Amino acid sequence: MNTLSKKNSTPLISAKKLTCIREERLLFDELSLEISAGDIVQVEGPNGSGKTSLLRILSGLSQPYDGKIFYKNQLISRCREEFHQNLLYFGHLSGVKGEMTAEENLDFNLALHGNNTTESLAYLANVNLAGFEDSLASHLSAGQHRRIALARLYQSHAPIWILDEPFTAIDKQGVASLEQLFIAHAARGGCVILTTHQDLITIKPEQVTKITLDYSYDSAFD
Amino acid sequence: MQFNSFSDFINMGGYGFYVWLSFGVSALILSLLLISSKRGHQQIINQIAKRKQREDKLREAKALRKKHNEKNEEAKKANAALNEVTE
Amino acid sequence: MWKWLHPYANPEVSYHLTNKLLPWFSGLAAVFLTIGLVWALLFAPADYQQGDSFRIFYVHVPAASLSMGIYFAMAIAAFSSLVWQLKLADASAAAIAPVGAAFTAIALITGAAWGKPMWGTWWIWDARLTSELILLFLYLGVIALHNAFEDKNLAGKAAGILTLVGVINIPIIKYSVDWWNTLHQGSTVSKLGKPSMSLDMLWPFIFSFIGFSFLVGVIICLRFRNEILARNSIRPWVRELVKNKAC
Amino acid sequence: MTLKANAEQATKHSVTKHTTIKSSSTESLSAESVIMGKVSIEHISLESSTLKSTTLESHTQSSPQLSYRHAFMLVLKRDLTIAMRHKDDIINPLLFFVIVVTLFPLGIGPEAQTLSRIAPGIIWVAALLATLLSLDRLFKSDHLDGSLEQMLLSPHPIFILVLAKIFAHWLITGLPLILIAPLLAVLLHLDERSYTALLLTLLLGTPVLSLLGAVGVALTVGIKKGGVLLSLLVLPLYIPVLIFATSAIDTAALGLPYSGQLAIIAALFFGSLTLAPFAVGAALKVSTN
Repeated sequence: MNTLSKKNSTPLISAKKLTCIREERLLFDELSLEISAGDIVQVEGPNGSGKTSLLRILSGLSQPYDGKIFYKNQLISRCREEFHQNLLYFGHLSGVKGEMTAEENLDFNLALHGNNTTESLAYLANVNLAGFEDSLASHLSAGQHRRIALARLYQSHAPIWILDEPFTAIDKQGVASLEQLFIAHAARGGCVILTTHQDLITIKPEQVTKITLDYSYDSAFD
Repeated sequence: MQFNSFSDFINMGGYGFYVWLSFGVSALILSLLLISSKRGHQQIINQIAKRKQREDKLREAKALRKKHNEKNEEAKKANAALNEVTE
Repeated sequence: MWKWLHPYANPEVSYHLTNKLLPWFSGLAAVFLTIGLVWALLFAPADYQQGDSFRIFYVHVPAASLSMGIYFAMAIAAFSSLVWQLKLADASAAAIAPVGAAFTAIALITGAAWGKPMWGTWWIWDARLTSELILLFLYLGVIALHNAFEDKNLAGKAAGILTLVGVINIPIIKYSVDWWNTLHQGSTVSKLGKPSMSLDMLWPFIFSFIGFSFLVGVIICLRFRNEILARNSIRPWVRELVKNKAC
Repeated sequence: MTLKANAEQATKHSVTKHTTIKSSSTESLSAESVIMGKVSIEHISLESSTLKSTTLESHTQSSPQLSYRHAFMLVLKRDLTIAMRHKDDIINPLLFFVIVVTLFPLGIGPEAQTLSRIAPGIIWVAALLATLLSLDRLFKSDHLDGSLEQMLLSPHPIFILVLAKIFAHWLITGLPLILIAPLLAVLLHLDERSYTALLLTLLLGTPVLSLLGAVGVALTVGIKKGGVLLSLLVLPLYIPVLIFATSAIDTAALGLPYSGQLAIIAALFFGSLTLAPFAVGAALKVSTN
């Protein structure tokens, strides 16, 4: 079992006593966690249980109602620049502009996060978008948009990956290769925090730590 | 006392309309605000009570269903056992 | 330095504090307002130029100066909410802005009612009235922005940012309107000069001003109390409270 | 195929993937499918060992790519590219500006004297409204497609990115207004002595409109029907610019010096330039929460 406490090194990202309230509903209360290099963490829970909220809070996009997030034991609000340099967040929205081509989109995304853009064509090929580099993104499908955004994963030097539903609109083959990427990423000292509705195909259960969110009062119907 | 009679007071030296308009509108606005703020308290308390009731119900339903499920499981097990025996 | 504030940052403590303050504020407001307004309406002398219409002054001026003061109070609360992350201060925009808007509206209406007999017209683009009107827009903006958010905590934060932007702009707007007004002096028939107030006029004014201030305190306490409850509805102490008080 | 061979193949591919990146898509895909088919522990460890060459070093100091200027230019270029491929975004506010101004003579009457008296006010109010109309686009589409949250998560300071976006917005909407304003001034019989004043006030004033407007948009970007609300929030803040700009133009028409008003507008510009990006950053954080 891949436990979070086994490693003695400082956790990459940790949270202390997070409380999240949305629309006057308590999603989770006093949630603490530590995620170290090499961890693959899957956040589970029924719809509306706060998976996305948790990921957004961990990435610093949302403020928790209460509690603190640390990057290497430093408050993330104190080291915003360093934390963001080491973070890759992928949300529900792919952040792809329809007015730009696939390559321009990827280049911008890479450059925005301080990465090299010299090899972006190869990354597009990695996500099976070779030949679409010059197409305007508005002519591409939703799944292709997501793949443009995911191509960033191949370049990212950021150790912390926070991925909200990365497999949506991705075909089975793509899912498998992404999973391989996650395993490799964890093996080279990164960590992956993800949510997904699908079952993981190639990542074995013992490689994954699960966080289950089911605190909400209204979850009785699930 | 500046006024000799009540009608003098109402008349306000010819400015009665404007003076009473000002005082009246001010009193109206402030009392409306005061009353709505005061009533908001009970409203919020009732809202919270209602939500609490709903949550209690949901929780009860959940517990009930859990029990039901357990019973079903037991019944299934019993059935299976019975089946084994009969076989 | 700010340690002493901490107990008051606890919602439960401040809820009970407002409950304790309310009767005091209400009593003082009632006493001062009664004395001040009865004095102003019955006993204060009429102005030698403006006659009895001057009695509007006892409502108009407190309302106008409070309307500005309330905005600054709201800005201080917004600042402490954004800088010191005082969660309670998030509730302040919802609690304070409607009160400020009400006083601004009163200042405008009484100003118009005062202006009609003095200037012969309900509205005049006088510098003070114009800035008061813009202040009303600023208040309405804060209220509208607050209402537009579903999440109350976010609403409070957004309204707080707008309040701070507004408070930087208020002096600029006021200055520019004053400047604009002197530039177009022609339209002003007679300005309300600052009358050198006699003591029999000053005292009722002071009393009604203090009375109105306490009334502001009462309404803000009432609204603040509501906001605290609404924002902490899942807390056990609120649940306990609700159990006893719900009907 | 034996397990070992499979693992070897996978290694080879991952090596090619990381040394010669220019592999065609079909090749790398076939590699992926092999990996998918039979995963073994060896494979993972091999993969990881090959990847070790690019171990993740936590970035502690900023790389040269993270300079402020670089980030500014990056966002500016992107926004301009998008605007250029979406030309109606540039043309529509401009058209609105022209139409609003031409409505006034129709509503008031064609007397040259009346028109020239109110021309500064008309042009400036129309400019305010045109800017307001175009503001919505500043953050809205970025918010809807998620690129806004990516910008907030970038290691660059938010105010640089915000400033770049506002500058792009001004280039797209403010600058065309300035260019077309003299034409409208002719239509409204503006006094000839005030043309310079008109252009100078627009040049200094429209950036203020974009900067202050950005605060309003940032506050309302998460709200579904934020359009009307935006005007309620922003228009009161525009009043000082309106007052000083129109007064500068009026003063110029009288042949008097108007540098005082210009200086005040310049002060407003620098004030909003320093403060607005921070307010926008804070507001965006709330809006994307």
